[in-house]
Amino acid sequence: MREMSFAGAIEDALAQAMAKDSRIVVMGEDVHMLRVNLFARFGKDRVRSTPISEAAFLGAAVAAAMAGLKPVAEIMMVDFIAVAVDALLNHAAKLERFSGGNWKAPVVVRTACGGGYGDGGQHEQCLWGWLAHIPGLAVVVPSTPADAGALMLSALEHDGPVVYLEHKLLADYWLDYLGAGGRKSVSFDVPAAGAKGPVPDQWESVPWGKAVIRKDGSDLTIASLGVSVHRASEAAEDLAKEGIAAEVIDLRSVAPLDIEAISDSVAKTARLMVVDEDYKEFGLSGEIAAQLLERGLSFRYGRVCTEDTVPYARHLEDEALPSRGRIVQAARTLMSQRKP
Amino acid sequence: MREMSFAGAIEDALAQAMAKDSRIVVMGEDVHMLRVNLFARFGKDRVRSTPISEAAFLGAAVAAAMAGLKPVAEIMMVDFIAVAVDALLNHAAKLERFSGGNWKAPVVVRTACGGGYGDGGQHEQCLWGWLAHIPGLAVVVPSTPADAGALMLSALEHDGPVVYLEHKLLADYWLDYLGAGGRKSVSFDVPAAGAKGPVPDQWESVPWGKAVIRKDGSDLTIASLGVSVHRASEAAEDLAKEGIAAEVIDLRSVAPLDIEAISDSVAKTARLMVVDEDYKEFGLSGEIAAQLLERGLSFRYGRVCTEDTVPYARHLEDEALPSRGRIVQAARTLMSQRKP
Amino acid sequence: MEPDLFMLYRQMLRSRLFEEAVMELWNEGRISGEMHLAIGEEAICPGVCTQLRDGDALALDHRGTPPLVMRGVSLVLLLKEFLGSPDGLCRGWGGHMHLFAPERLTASSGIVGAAGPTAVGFALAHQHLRAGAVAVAFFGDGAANQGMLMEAMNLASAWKLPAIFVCKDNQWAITTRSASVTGGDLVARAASFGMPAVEVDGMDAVAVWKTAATAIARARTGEGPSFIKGCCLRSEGHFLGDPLVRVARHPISEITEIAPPLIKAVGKFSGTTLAARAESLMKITELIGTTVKEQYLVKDDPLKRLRDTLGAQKKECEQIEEQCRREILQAVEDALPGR
Amino acid sequence: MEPDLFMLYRQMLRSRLFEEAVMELWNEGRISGEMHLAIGEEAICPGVCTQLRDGDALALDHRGTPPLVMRGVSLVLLLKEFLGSPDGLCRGWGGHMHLFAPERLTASSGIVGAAGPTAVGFALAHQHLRAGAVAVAFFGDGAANQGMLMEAMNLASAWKLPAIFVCKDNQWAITTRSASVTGGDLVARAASFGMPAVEVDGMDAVAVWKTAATAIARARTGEGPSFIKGCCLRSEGHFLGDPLVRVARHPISEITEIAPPLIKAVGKFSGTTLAARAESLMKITELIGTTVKEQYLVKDDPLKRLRDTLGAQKKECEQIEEQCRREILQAVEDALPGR
Ligand SMILES: Cc1ncc(C[n+]2csc(CCOP(=O)(O)OP(=O)(O)O)c2C)c(N)n1
Ligand SMILES: Cc1ncc(C[n+]2csc(CCOP(=O)(O)OP(=O)(O)O)c2C)c(N)n1
Ligand SMILES: [Mg+2]
Ligand SMILES: [Mg+2]
Repeated sequence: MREMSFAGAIEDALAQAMAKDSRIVVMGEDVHMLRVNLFARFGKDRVRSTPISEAAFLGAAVAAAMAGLKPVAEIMMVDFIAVAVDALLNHAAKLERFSGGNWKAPVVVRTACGGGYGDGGQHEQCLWGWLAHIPGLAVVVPSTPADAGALMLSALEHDGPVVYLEHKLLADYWLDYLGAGGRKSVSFDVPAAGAKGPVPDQWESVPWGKAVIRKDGSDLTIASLGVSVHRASEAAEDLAKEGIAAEVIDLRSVAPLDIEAISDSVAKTARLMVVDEDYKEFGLSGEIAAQLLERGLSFRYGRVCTEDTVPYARHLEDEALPSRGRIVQAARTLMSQRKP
Repeated sequence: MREMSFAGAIEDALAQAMAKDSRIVVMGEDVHMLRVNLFARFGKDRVRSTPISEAAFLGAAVAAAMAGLKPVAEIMMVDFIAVAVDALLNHAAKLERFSGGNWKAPVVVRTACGGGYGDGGQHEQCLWGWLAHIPGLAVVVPSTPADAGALMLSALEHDGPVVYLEHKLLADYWLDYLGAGGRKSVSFDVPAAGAKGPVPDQWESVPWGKAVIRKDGSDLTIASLGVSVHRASEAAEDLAKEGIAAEVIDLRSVAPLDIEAISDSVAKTARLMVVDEDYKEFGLSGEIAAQLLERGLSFRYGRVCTEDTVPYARHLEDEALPSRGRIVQAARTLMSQRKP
Repeated sequence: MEPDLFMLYRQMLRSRLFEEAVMELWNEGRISGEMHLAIGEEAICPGVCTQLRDGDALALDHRGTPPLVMRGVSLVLLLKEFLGSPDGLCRGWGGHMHLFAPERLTASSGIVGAAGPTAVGFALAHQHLRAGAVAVAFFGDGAANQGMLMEAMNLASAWKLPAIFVCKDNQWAITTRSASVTGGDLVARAASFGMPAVEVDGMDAVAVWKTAATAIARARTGEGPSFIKGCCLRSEGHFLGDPLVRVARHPISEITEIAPPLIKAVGKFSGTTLAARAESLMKITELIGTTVKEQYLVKDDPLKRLRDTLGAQKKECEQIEEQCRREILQAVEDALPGR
Repeated sequence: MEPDLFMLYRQMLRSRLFEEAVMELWNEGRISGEMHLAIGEEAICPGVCTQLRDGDALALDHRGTPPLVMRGVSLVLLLKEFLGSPDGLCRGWGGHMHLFAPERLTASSGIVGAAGPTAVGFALAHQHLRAGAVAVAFFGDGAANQGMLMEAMNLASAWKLPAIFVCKDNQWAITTRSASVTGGDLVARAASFGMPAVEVDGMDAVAVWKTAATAIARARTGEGPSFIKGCCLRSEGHFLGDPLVRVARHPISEITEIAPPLIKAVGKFSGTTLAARAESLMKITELIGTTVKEQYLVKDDPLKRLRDTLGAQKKECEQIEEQCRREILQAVEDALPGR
């Protein structure tokens, strides 16, 4: 066991994989600096800086995967994927079907997401539910250093396209880049357990599409992912003081979705809250509700999500994103409702 | 009352609006032919054919709306919006928030959607749930000629961005274009009530975000939109013969979503089926489930959606899209479950 | 270097006859969706495709049939795919707009412009895994205005990738004359990304072959991408059943359908000025006129041109013609026994 | 035509002093997010912006402050927006990357390349509603590789729109030297879309003003779009706190942070060849070196240049300087009373 930062774990796992498999190529804007250690070790052919042409290089990454490479294509922030999403929606995600199962595109799209540092609505989106709507696309979101490394390996082992989302509030170099570097006058609400933690000496992948329970509880299930897992865990501590035992599930993967894990928990608690930093409507929180209903479960339901464009002002942003306070509040409401 | 085709109704309503308001400008690929009658009447400055540059002309339409025009930007098929969706996700939909409420982009994005004629997975998507995930974007989907015309006016009157989806199976010129023209040897399963019907002599907008009940029933609520409304109505006839009274709701608008109408019906039936030609997961069908649960309703739930990439072969396609048969089947299952 | 003219002729003819067979099946209602043929552009594809080797890759658009035919993909698998059969090339899931042949590293897309990034990705994989292999993108004049294609040309140039961008310029994008929506010149545009860009006579298979040879050699030796544009014809319109072609071929019946609402629209009280309305009508008439001209007056045909070049060698040509005819007939029979 | 040099100097100075004040507030931790300053590119903005009139429109990127300052938007509203105040220009919702001034038809975007389509849309609206008005897009050399921007140039050219595309070429896109990812030359690229495209000395406000005058006149008279590119400096790095600038300014402390993992990575057993690793390190060193050069050796400053031109008129200059200083101080005091 070693101790690593979230970003350090990704780099370490990726380096381990790159050393083993020369087909892994990292490409994206500024990767010679963003991944400077990989650049130094593996050279400019395998860590390739691109022009600001997301549509071209993401589309190229998909085709390169079809032709034998294992590209890790970096979209600097997931918000920018909007100029390139055709490569996923109409190409990578459909290839296996279109080819009658004869061809696949094992491309990993690595991208930073999430808010909490005051960049505003065009740089702080999550969009994992939006991407998961596309059949054929896998979407993973780690919340700890150990998962960050392991899920990177899982993504690289997967035989189809995967979007790997890295929350900026957990990745120290992003926060340094995005305004904390060069001045001591700001700080952000970084979850300690997410930013740094124990990791194995040798990286191994985690099972595909499996959630983990971060905290046991019998009164209420909280399903979450990314930074929100930590907000939920903190809220669960507050709730424990009120005598409410919340079970916190870290989904880790949006698609495939581990509905089994949620279902098992909700069968016990009969109360579900989804905490989702992506937009509330037409996304992950609704899908979980639908799948549980399809399984015939009866339960009380609530959700704490991002409801609208993320505002720039830090105080407005804090209100907009799922927070410990909002979760506690919503949990109380849910507990006040009779079990169905 | 006049009788009109679905496409004729859109054209007629749009022409009425264009005659009244010279700020309405239609732009898109091939609009000089696709909208040849409008082109002839209003001329090349107001019906503008574009290069195959969706990102540029959709982005331009958003800005033109900000600067006083009322653009109707046509994305030939909604599938192609993937190359241009940044203009909606990061610009049109966020403008009102970003500007602190000082500026809006009243742009109408008109686009063809849907399958049932064998074009395959890159041309037959619906994506309305995907688009509705974006806060600040309105999404409407008419299912009859009367609504097609009226919703076009509603969209033009709305003060923010609206995506107006026109199902190809209802629009005769699309089917002619896409393979029925020039040969008598193919036919498609076109819902009669959607392709042609009575329309008012003078067009008026319909209330924003309001569903309508197409058929009353007390056993089961079917919420649907677009072509699926007709499939659901046909299925309801079959079900009536089995003694099952289904209520069919035509949502007409995905965002805003008329949850009130669905909720009222489900409060009565305690059984909900969503029939949605868009992809099943992380979309409309889940959102409806979540919102009803948030209102504290208990109900049985099922859904008939498109679950994966739409296949090319007609027989596979028929299995993939929501059909009368699939709806009847799912309704029987739902009826077999005890009310909660 | 000189191409083998008989080989070129054979490939062009196979492609033509195959697509004519497809047309028949389409007319019989056996093929669904938008069926785009490449009849009229046969000089361009073989000029490039006959020089490809194992390991080379192809990125195709919605007119992807001929390159697959020329690369030796089974005609029966292709036909069965068009027919939506579970035994088709893509098991009936792709159809004629989404043809995939992994063993030929050949991918199609119905998204205009996608051939650009796809070829770049193939070329990138070549750089790592298959030194000396090339990737070709085939696309149209309309696609040249698609952002991702322009980005792809820049990326290929910046990374010196073994890619060849081939623009089949039929001057049309569906019903739009590309010149009316394109600023500047496409060859200059491609050249501005820092790659050799040439215009070639797209009706002359030999000229295309020679130009392609230079570009392919350049790519194989690691010198980077090239751009080739050739003008060609679109004899069967944008897709089968193209309304403009229908009007051109059956003016009376088709015009009686189109004209009444059009005349009504032009005659409406409010609208633009009379002059502007007249201009609109002129524009429509002009498009129909251009189509008529292409249908009946432009007698040019890349196949006939090469046949004329081969003029004296009648026997060899007839033998090829007979072989190709038999091959296609057999393929149709195999795909649709007893039709 | 000749510009009013004092007016140019005043606008450049206002912009510079305003951004310096912003830098202070940022250092105090009062401004969040990625703060991009335009210090070093002040010759370009006023050369264009001082010629705009009511009704003209602006599409800005992530360095949007100076054009807003020069177009007369309230400095207090701007500052309050940067501070996230509910009384800011956008009520604290937009922030410095999303500045919107509807009465000036000015919109910003943090999406690189979006200024292209936005300017085209403004120009289209002008064509219908405000004959004679123009729309200007400001963007960088990195943005020039974004598809939607290239598409926008084509669209403006095809539709002869009154748009002016102004590329502020600081040779950087964050930590990437644009030349290393750009094929060909940006002026030729723009020209290939069929519009006049010129390179101007982007450090010379007078030269920019004259070039812009031609482009603006052309647009106002309905002759279509133009492209202008000027090279400039990026004195404060990509954004405040730019790691490259930090290394350049505080080599010892910063390098002790970066070097250990880097050395460890370079020394790892498996990886690329030694030569390639050395090349990687060279590249990083080169980027730092370029930054050091720009920080300490290139003494060029567009503001100083114009001040030198005005050399003799010391009194007028000092008066302007005093007025600008007071204006900015007052704005800060109004935005943040008693700070
Ligand atoms: C992104 C996108 N936009 C629009 C379309 C609709 N479309 C299909 S083919 C076509 C015209 C293509 O023109 P060109 O590239 O010149 O090829 P051609 O058909 O002339 O061979 C258009 C607009 C599409 N398939 N994809
Ligand atoms: C579509 C998109 N891709 C990437 C980014 C991240 N990004 C922000 S600024 C920038 C560099 C822009 O370079 P340039 O256009 O030259 O402007 P400069 O910063 O040099 O003024 C990048 C890559 C973004 N904001 N949007
Ligand atoms: Mg063409
Ligand atoms: Mg730059």
